[in-house]
Amino acid sequence: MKIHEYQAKELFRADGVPVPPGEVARTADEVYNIARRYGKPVVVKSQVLVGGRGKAGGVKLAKDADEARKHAETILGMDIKGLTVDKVLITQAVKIDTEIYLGVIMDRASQRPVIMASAAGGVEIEEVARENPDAIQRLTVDPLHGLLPFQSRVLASKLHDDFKVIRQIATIIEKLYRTFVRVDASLAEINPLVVTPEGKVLAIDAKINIDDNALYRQPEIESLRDLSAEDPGEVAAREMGLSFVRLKGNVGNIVNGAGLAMATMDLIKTYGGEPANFLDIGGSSNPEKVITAIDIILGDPSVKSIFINIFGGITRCDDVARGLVTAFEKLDIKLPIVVRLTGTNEAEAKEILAKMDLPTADTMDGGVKKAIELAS
Amino acid sequence: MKIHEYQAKELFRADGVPVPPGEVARTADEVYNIARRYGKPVVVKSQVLVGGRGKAGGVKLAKDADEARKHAETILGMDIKGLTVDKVLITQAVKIDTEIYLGVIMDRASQRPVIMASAAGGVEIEEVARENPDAIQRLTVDPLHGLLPFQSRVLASKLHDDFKVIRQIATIIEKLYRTFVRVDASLAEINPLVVTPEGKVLAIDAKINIDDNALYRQPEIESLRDLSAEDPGEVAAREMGLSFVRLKGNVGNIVNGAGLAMATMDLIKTYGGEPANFLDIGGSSNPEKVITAIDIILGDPSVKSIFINIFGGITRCDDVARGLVTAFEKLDIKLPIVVRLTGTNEAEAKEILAKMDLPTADTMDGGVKKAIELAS
Amino acid sequence: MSAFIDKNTRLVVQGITGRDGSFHAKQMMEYGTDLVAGVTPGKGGQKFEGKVPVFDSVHEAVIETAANTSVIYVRAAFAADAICEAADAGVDVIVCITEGVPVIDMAKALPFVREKGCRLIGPNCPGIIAPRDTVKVGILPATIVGPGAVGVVSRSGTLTYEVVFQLTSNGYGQSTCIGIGGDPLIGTNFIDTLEAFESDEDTKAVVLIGEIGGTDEQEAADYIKAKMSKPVVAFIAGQTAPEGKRMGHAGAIVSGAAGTAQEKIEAFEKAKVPVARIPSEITKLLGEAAPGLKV
Amino acid sequence: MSAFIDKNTRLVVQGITGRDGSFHAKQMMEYGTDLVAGVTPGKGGQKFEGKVPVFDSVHEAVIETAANTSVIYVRAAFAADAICEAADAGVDVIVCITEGVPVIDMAKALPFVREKGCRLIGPNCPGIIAPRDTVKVGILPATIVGPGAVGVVSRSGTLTYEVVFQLTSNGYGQSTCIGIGGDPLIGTNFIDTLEAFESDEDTKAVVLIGEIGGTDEQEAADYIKAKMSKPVVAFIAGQTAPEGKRMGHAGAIVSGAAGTAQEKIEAFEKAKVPVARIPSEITKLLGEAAPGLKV
Repeated sequence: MKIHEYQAKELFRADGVPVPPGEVARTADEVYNIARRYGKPVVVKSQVLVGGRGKAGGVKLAKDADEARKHAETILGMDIKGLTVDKVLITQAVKIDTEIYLGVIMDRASQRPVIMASAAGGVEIEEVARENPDAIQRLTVDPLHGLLPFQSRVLASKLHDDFKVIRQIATIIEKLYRTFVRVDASLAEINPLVVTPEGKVLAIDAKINIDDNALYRQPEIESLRDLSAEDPGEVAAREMGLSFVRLKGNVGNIVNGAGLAMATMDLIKTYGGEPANFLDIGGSSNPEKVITAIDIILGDPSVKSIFINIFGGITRCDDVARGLVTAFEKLDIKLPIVVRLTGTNEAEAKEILAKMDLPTADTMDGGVKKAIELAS
Repeated sequence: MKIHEYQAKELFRADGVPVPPGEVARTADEVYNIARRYGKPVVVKSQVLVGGRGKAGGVKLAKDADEARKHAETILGMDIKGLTVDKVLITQAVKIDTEIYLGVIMDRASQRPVIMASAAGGVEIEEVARENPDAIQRLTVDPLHGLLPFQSRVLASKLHDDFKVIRQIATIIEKLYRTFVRVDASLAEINPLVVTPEGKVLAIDAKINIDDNALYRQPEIESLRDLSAEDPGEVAAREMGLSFVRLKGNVGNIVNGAGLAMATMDLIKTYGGEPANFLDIGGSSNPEKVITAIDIILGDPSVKSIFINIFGGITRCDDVARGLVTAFEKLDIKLPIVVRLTGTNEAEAKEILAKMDLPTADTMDGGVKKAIELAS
Repeated sequence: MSAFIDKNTRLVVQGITGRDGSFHAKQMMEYGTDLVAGVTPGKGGQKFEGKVPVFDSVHEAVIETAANTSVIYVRAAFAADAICEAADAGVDVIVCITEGVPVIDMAKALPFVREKGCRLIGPNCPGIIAPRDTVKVGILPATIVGPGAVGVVSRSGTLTYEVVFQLTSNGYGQSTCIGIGGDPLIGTNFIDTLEAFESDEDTKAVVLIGEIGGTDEQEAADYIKAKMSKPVVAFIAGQTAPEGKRMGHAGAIVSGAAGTAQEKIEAFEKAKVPVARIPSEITKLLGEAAPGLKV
Repeated sequence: MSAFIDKNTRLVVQGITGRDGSFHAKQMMEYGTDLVAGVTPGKGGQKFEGKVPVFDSVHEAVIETAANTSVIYVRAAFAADAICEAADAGVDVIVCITEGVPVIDMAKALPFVREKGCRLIGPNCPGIIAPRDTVKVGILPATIVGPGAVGVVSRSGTLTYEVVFQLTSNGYGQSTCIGIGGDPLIGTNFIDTLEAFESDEDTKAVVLIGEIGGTDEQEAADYIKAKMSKPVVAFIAGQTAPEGKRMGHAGAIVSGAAGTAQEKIEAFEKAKVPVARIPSEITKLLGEAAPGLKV
């Protein structure tokens, strides 16, 4: 789960990471009032759940409240990578001497949290990794020992020359790691962490992704979810326990299992079609899931056909068939739906579906080809 | 550092260990009022920092407030192993079906916390260990992993037959360990943990010893220290950074270093004397420490002579000598003091002391013999 | 012979009285697995299906029944603890089916398992099936497999079924099919499995089914090139997956330009491992890479 | 030769700019120790006594000076971290002088040190001195020692000085004198040290100075009986200590009937190790147990 910059900053602040004062606003008037109250230069920052906001023009420095209002008028309502900006963060501007990158990820290779740091902050870490990999320091943390004080200090000493600054950075590294563990993050990042000309160290941007698997024990973090910033189809899918990702094509598909769903998407593309989505109904046999899945896909007007690909292992094909029957009763389905059901209770399923006169297929290749044909 | 039962119960309660309601009182009237308010049978328990309170008659069951007052009158002011009872804990009496022992210690051999548990609770664990060692379950905890939930459950299942009770005990084991770590305990013990006839599990006694070395980071625990329950000499010594233990003899001694101080005590005994104390002035060269040390020993009227045994390594003998000179100026010293100073700056020290005309010795054997002679 | 499980497998099911646990326990028994015990705390003393003893702890189960393998169907919140319990109780192999285990829990449980010298498969995996020994530990459907010489290893569930079904339908039986799981932190990776297949005399060729996310396939490609004598055919799912979106599996995500299907396909091609573009191409490539394996 | 330190010891002093650290760094240099570096975070770039470079971290010190041994004089709150830092930086031997380290900190630091394969002496110890090599690491006063064939190991500080002084005065020089520390959790125990003495060819006999608390002496007695060929003479302090009172050292406490001097003396007597009743008896027993060692 992604959260907004202003929310990530609150989580960091709670653990003691120094963050410049800031407030969220949804209108240009609010922005003006906040900036006037601050009486200092401010930065107006779009709050959308994608990277590259700066490059897209979604982050602007304003020398006074009037300029802040002007920027807010441009930024609010702006489209950034398909997302509409409906709120901005106004933060007091900070003089910058140097910019540092600090991040913690859960590293798959070492199976441990890894702290990444670079004195070349302010740009995307992937870019640094590509162009100057030696500029990135990596510290693998043993989650049993936790981050030891000397490790933070030694890492910090590679990021700056002034020991007063190093001490501050070391403390911030400890707090960053504490937040990472406390909120069950999969990523916690400060980029840039800035050193002011006076030698103060401040986090002026913040990013935290949460491990979805841990949300059950993080109700406060879960409540930070900004449903308005998400695709309504993804929200509806999640509520029903489905996994859904919208794509740009016209061939919808409903599959049980993530690997098979990806392979089905890929196969649509291979046979010259364009997949409209990824949709995994999971391993259980709940007919309601099929109904929700169809409903979500029907919500996308560009979808022209749907391929249902079920390999019954735990999922029983007859349950899926029954879900289809109910879905056809409840929903106004005008699109062609191609069905391929194989595995557990396949015969029963075919019997149920026989009455419905749906196009069927025995193999996923056959089903994909038929769905593409029907979409064009 | 030792704390009282009622304080240990508060610490346990804060982590969620179920403890029956109780209040502390200093007078029989207070006891009466508390017991009346409870309106149930209560237990009146002396609060002194030694074990064996029950055997000494310091714990009594009262069926009503009048009886509670009667017991309080007996117990308050009572002497238990040299300590005067000045407060009691009144707790609601609990019906007991079975009694369990639960304790966590820092185990020297495994260098890890060890949880000890026994279905034979209610008696001293040393007694169980002696008579029926197999009745004690031991669980060594890896401090890096912490106590894992299954470990508590498996341990609990060896203490009772009813799974509803086992579940409660498992939770209490987890909480006991949490308290142990949270307060930097060297020992945390519930004895007995009782199971009521209704299957409720409750801690009806509690004991926690704190690691003295960790008190610097446990100000709240440090504030639980009951100075009135301690030997004033030990309090004064601790405030000055000395380590002092009062014994029953008449030959006082002041030594630098714990091992040498113990060996000096032992030597006094070997040569037919009785050591009056253990006193380690530590490794630093602060003359104030010598003054405090002499002052503390002079506070004990049974002391008849003092032996000062200093082996100068880090401690400089001339500093000790100067402390002695100042002590003789400030304090009214009428007792014979035998001095043995050897090691760093021995010559300078001897020069300083020459003017004072004190009995001296070259070896600890000689010094001890002279001090014993002067004490008789 | 097969990898990780065989005729000597004595299985304990953790969570045997739950919905999934009881269903699959029965399926495993019916297939031929030697199910010796079940564990559900508080249900000790019961009998599963009238004959398999249920215990309160894995420790008891191991002591009483000499179970050497465990399969876990408990809820995600308790799965990491269940893994540690099995490791502590002394089983050799642990298969964790449970999906949705928090990643930091696994980061702490994995060193515990390794300290105890256990083999963990999963979590979030369909488990293992060994058709030659008719033993299965997990949820892989017995109906789609057949005994043979192909080792199958995969990060997914139903895609594995699809591929195994096609293999069996086309005359390629399997020595062992292993789902290693779709999570970012798992106990057994592709290399561990390839090592097992390389040393298993009944395995003559391997089908490896990877997907987007991480670098496990790339490392497997290096390993195959350097160490494997047996032919391997690969397939990678998620070629059309967008960046930054979790595709069902917690581990199936392209981060920036890292972990793409393209990168993995190139790694295999560099290692001279044929890569099927679509699942139905796998049997064809297998026929070319390992002729004469068809039953 | 001597145990744990010798002519090849290249020492880094952690906390070299502090009061104790600077005093003893100078003493060690004067005695002959090869002091190659100091560490105080934030003081990197300074020179100690005009010649020894000071670094911000042990890592830098090890990289720049090839230090292989560290001695720690930092405050108790930072001592466990300093130990881990030295272990992580790759030194072979760490001597922690600091007193008052919380016991749970040591319970966590000890596995870290062991994972790194380091030898830790202490904490709360006077360190090591090797008179034959004129090397010392710690605070043992150089004035009282002399080169010879006796290995001395002790849980205390000044009592060791007293005993070593008597040994030297009576013609018994030492190969190595080691204070292992007075805390309940320490890196090196009596057995580790006895092993080192047994295999050190310059050590011909051992004086062991124990005290109340724990069972380290009892285990040492068993070890001596089972494994040692060289004569050992023991002394135990605290025969008159009362139960339940900490006698200065955090580890010197009799709990119930456990850890008494009597119990330890009996263990040694059972192992045929002569036990001196008073310190001045040690040289006499040594003369009987190992005749001909006097210089």
